[in-house]
Amino acid sequence: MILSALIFIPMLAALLLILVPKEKTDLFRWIALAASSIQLVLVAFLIQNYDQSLAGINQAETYQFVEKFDWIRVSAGSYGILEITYFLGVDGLSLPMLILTALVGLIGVISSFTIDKHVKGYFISYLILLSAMTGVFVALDFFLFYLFWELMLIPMYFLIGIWGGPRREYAAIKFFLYTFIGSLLMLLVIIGLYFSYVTNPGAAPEQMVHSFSMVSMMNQQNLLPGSLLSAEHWRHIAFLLMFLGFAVKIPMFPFHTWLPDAHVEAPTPISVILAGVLLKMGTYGLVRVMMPVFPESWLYFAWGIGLFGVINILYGALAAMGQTDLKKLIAYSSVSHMGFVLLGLASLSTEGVTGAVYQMFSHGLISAMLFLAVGVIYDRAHHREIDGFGGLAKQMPVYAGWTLFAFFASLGLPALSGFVAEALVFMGSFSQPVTQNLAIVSTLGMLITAIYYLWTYQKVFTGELNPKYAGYPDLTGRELTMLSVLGAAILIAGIYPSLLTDLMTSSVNHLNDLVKSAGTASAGLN
Amino acid sequence: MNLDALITYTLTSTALLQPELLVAVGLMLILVTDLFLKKTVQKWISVLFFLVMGLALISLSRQSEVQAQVFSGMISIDGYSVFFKYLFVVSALLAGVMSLFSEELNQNRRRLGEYFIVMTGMVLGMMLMAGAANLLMMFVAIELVSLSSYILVSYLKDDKISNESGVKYIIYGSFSSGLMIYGISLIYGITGTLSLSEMNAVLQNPAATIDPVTLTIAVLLVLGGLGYKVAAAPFHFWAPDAYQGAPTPVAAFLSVAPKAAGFAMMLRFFKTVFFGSATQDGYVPLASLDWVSILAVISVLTMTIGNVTALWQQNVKRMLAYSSIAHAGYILMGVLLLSDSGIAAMMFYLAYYLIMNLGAFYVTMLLGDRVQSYELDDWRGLGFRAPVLAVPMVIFLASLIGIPGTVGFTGKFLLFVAVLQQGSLYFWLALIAVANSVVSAFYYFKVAKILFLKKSADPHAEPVTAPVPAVVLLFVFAVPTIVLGIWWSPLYNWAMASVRMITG
Amino acid sequence: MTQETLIQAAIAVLLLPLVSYLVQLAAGRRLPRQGDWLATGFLGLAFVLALTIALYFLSAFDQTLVYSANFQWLNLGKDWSIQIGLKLDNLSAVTLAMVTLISFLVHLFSIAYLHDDDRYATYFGYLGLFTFSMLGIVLSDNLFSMYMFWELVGLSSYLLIGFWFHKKEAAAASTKAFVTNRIGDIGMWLGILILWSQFYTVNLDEIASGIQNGQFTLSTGWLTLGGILLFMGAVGKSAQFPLHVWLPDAMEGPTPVSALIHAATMVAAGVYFIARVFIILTPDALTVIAVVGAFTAFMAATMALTQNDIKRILAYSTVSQLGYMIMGLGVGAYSAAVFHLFTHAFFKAALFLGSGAVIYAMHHEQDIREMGGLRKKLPVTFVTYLIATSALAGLPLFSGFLSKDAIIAGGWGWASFQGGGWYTLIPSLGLAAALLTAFYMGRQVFLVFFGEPRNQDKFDHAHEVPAVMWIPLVVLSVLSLFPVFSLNPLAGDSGWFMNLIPSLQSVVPGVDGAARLAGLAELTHHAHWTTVVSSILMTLTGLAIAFVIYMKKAVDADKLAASLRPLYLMSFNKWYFDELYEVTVVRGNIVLAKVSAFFDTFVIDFLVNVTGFIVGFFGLLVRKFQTGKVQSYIAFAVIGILVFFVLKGIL
Amino acid sequence: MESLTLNHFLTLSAVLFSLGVFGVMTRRNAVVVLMGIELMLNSANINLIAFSRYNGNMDGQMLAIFVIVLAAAEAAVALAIILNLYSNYNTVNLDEVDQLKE
Repeated sequence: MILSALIFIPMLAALLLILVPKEKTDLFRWIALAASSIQLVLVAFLIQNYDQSLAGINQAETYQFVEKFDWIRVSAGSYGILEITYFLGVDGLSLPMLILTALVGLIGVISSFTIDKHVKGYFISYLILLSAMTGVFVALDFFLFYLFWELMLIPMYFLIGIWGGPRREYAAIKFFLYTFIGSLLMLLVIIGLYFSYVTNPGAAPEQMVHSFSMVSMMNQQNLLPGSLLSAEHWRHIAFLLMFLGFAVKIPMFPFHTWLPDAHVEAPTPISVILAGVLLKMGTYGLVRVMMPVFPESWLYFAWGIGLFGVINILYGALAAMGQTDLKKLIAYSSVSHMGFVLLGLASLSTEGVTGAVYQMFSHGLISAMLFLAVGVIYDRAHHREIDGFGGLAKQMPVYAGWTLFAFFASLGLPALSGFVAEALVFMGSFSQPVTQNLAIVSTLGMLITAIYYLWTYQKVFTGELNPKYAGYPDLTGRELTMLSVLGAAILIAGIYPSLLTDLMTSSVNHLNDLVKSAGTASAGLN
Repeated sequence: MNLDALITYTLTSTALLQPELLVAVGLMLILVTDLFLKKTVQKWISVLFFLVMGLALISLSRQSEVQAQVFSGMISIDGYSVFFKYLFVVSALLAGVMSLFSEELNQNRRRLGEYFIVMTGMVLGMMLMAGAANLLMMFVAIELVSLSSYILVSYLKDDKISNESGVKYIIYGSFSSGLMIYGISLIYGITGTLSLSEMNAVLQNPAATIDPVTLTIAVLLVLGGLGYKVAAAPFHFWAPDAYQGAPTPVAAFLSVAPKAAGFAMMLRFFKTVFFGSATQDGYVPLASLDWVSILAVISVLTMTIGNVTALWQQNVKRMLAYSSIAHAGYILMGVLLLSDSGIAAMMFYLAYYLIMNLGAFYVTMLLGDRVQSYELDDWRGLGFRAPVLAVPMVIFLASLIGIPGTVGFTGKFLLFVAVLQQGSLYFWLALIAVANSVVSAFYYFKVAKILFLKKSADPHAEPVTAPVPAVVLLFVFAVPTIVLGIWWSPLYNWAMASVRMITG
Repeated sequence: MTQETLIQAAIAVLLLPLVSYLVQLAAGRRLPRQGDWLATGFLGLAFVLALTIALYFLSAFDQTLVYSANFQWLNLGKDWSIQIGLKLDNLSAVTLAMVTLISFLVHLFSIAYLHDDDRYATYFGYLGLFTFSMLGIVLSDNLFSMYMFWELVGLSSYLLIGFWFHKKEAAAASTKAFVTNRIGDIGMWLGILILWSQFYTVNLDEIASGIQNGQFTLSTGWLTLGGILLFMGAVGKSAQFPLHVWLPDAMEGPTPVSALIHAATMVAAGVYFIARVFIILTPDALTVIAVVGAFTAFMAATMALTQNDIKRILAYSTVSQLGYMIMGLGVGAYSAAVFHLFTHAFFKAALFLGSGAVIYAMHHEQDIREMGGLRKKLPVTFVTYLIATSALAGLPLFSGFLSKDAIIAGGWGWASFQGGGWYTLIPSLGLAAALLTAFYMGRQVFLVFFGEPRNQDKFDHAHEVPAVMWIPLVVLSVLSLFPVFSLNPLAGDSGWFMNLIPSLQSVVPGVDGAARLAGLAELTHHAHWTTVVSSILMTLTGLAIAFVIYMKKAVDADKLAASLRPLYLMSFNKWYFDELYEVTVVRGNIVLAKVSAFFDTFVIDFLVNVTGFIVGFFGLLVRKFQTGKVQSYIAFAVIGILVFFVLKGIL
Repeated sequence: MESLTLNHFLTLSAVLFSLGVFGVMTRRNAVVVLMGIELMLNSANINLIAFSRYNGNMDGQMLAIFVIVLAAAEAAVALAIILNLYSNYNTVNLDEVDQLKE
């Protein structure tokens, strides 16, 4: 039951909050803090008892901490049985994401302490959001997955829309609609899959069990002959539709424009969650669903996916360089960094995919840290114009130091997590013929990223101190805690990556073999 | 047949018709009592109403297994019709309770007697619609429902808007019943019978010579009548005006119950008359009578028009009216498939639509009564003034959009399932529906935006509350919206079972 | 000493500076004297350890002695894994000692030089961080960790150049330095990727043996490309053409930093790195390297001629000297190049610290036109400076002569090995650079220490620097004398160094490494004496010209400049490289960025919104049908039925 | 002389029906519109009775009777509402009742 606990503790806390009278603002904060701390503890427990040798992916039995109950099981007329299960499980792909969610979630709560408007509503939404995100990362039934996936929309809408900046309404609805259209297309594909796969192939039509379990869909022998998705071109169409659903979340060029708006308008903690965890849901969907369920399509489109990854990297970086708003800059840098994930996944090599997953984790921490850093200065100066600052390093040396740390982490300085991820992605994509050319081009990203971060630092922190900002206090204890916790995590993940990679290695390799083996059949990469 | 046989037959039929008869008797009862009740104790009439409905429910519950044709094939009683009868009675109950909390209905101690009488009559009519297996019965039933709804819509005599909507409604309505009866007469002429099953037999009989053109005209005319009842494009124009003008509980009631009745009837009509034996999936249409494409076009038109028009509405009631049009469009997808799962999805959707839409209308009514306006602009920042009302509103809106974890999603989900069950055949339809859902998300959440994201005009506006019983009723809507959204297999099984029991 | 103890000692040497960094950052400000003694002490200790290691290797006097240890850094459950480790051989051992020594001396020097800076503690911390990263490069036995430390070095240089970030120039210079280096690093990284994708290992020895066994499946062209790409890294770090532009700006940093990082050690890392991968470089790649090196040596020397900032002159001379080393490697004079790396490290550190002392004495005056006659005021500094200058100029009896001479000889040897022709251009450029070097160094010395003081008031306040500053000068200048390296003042190759670290033979398939090595050695030997003579002549000429112009004032410098105006401007404006890059790279970047930002907002996002608008507009349209007149509704219904009737006909 | 055939009745009813529809769509006076509707209903009645005569069963006539009844009821309700309309708007001109639109 530990996974259920992991998911529902925040939700229960939210219910609890409903009962608390809305004057007791501190109580809300502490309850939320408690809830997310418990989550962190539970995750630690998971790591403790996690067996690294088990792969998961398409083998239901090698998932860990599994919970599986019949949820809905009805006879869909002549079509056999419609089965939805409450199916949770963890493997090497979801565990890192859980760690990330718990950690960033906690940080988010701490940074939410500054929220003083409608505190009750805020924390209720926040906790529901937390539950939804956790759920996405452990759900193994497509219906459940989709439920959590969508559940996250509404709290997010209000978190941006109520506690956000001046253009919050626009940003909120844009985020909502953009994600919504993506996920509806996804829903269609899910239903298509549901019709095309049965858990008991060969049974009589009336007895066939059409299940929403992802795991059964990952095993191609469950494919129902003659069904919609047994036709190759329909598989490709379905693949693209579903990919669109995830691409919006990643966000992949050209579906990324909701991100800058959402980030700029969202309050700091929500930006943290958004960049830290939400974006990862998209890429997580790719590894959890797209690759194992549509292996041959994945191989078929691998180069294209990698190409879009590169476009993300370069275009995102250039666009970031062109920004004048600090938060927008970081938002675009997120676009750029998520590109590495696509590139790594497209390479379908152990290093590449490991790097991609690692990038998901590391970018989660780094972007969280970056947004916190921006939040710090925004709280003081109430603007984010890069050119509006100057010489802050003299006034707030500690803050400057941590910001520089975050910047360098983000531009891939060795010994910090970002480097490990990017290095692995490069190694993987370069060593695979499909993506080699892409890898070469994408190295330019390293340069552009360095340029815009250092320029930004130069403009904001160096030079003579702008007298406007004299007398700003340096980091408060709370801010310092958040930054240093993340910083420490980034450093550890950068120096000793095995801590994390060991958790995912077997899954990643299994995933690769799974996809590649499907590729040997159809014309994929050599 | 001899007299005894006739008597026994009539008696058995009567016995089988118990729920309808109960309602009918109840109608008389209320009518009479109302005459003797003093103005001061008006409210008690409602108790009687609830009593009748309750009894109807009980007697319905004893008909779950029945499958019969009564009064020489006039009415067929089967799981299908029973399912719908449940919907009608339940919605009548809920709407009835809503009316008690409505201010516009209760202000200056207006007599509620007629109100409940007419409502009872309407329920009776809808029950007959669900069962009608004969054009005669169909027409009578439809007219009964229409007439009562005209009265309900224009119930606020001294309210101009209500009055206007009444006029438009009755003129449009009687016009379309004119169309329908003319169509019926033609069909009767062609097939020489009014009974649906016999018609089907005639149409299936290769020997019979049917003039397709006449048939087409006839059926189109009937379709006009049915389309008007379910407010499907292009017969939907009356709906927004009628709903906006009608008292909110009535609008709520109209948006669910008669719609359901209309669908029930439409489906029985098409399925019984124009389709041959059922096969694995769906039904074999009779030669040269491909209604599916027409219905598909109507469905697309309906959902699209409903949604895009709703985008611009400033009046919540009107917006909900358009939204109900859009939902009719979705439901039509289930109808046109004419597959078991399609029909089941349709019934399912109607049941769930009942909950969430009544809920939405109910909150609308409460808020509207509090701020004396249904204009969105007057609702700014109401969310934080009246969280108890506004948060459930968000739930209903989410459900209308189709966010997972709500009944709305389950309904849409099953519709999509049914559509995609036909393979790639109606994939385009599904895509259009998806696009529409996204559009709908925009205007539904516009309400949420107004409620929570906007600042209210005067910052010191005092919090808005509602009487406890009203709030309780609110949760009667809100809780199922979520619970049934997550746990829905019983209802689905029921719908599925009922589908299998449809008889001509 | 056993291998374990050696390795442990090496690790200790590596980690001591890191510890100093962490301590300084965490508690520096709270320590007495802000912990400078602590940092310096750590470095002293590191030096002692390093020295013992070096001495151990020297005493063993075995060219093939190698101790290495590595551990598994990353294992992804495949048949390969990323091993990271350190390798102790003569080269790394000696370099270890050299780096720690100079770092230690710079620490000492800084105690006085920065004593009243308000980020004193941080400064020592950064020095520690730098030393740590530098030692990391030196010890790495694999490309991966080398790259990691490579970038860390970049970071610490960024921090130290921008140490006085309140100066706009300093901040800009630091950014420039890091970005320019990043360009090189990308090349280096790609080179690493090529090798990785071939051998799935980053360990240098394994790669070398892999190449030797012909496991490099791609064409030799790829190998050449790989070599050139790796060299790009060196181009960045060692400020070779065309990425040399950052080094002069880097002088914005504190002078001791310039001595440590931008003269002695970090910039030499490029050379060291090429030396490490020397054996896998194809002849073509080496040729490219040689050309770049020679050209840089000459170009930078010409730039140095006309500068007036005492540090900038030294900076350009550094670039030029690095060019020598690179050229040396390119022409296969491996040990000569490495040798020059060492000699240069010492005398250039001495020069920078000396200039630091001068600047310190002149109250942070850096313009040599403001100085003059300082020899009376700063005797110690003067002497040490003179020694270092002679070493740099390449006068016999000084270390610089030995190494530079060896390189040029190697150049001639290589040229004739390649069959003369344009190849002879390479060593000739080297010789020309030698002349120019002698000239600008002479100019500097004459202007700074001789003649009459041009700025009397500054001159009067000048006085000899404290011991902590001149002791390092003395040490370094002593290390710039010939006996330290070779008892024969005219031949470096007879000294211990070049024998301890002999040239290596290429393992590239299709190249007979042994033959090539022997041939080069042979021809180099032939070229030796001619080189000695010619280079001495060059040096003396250079000095003579300088003497004539700036000492005797026989020729007026300004008139000369005027008469050679185009050349003068060319040199004075550093061949207009900064301007060129400004308009091309920098501007180009900004424009591109602005364009894509614009594109994003006004094209992509616009399209997104437009779709919304279209739907809304459609809504407005449809809405108009709801006229409010019931009869029009009826009309629409009738029309609808008719339309359907028609449709039915069609369908 | 030939006798009346079914088609005569059908044509008649068709004409009546069309007249009815036309009236409904063109007349401005609510009451006249109602009359148009009555025309439509009665044209249907003619059909029904004619068909019932020719099909030789009573269903049509039965339905016709129901239609007459319902028409009466409808007229009653409609007139009531229109009356109410007059008291509210002082007009029975349908063009003037268009508050609710778009």
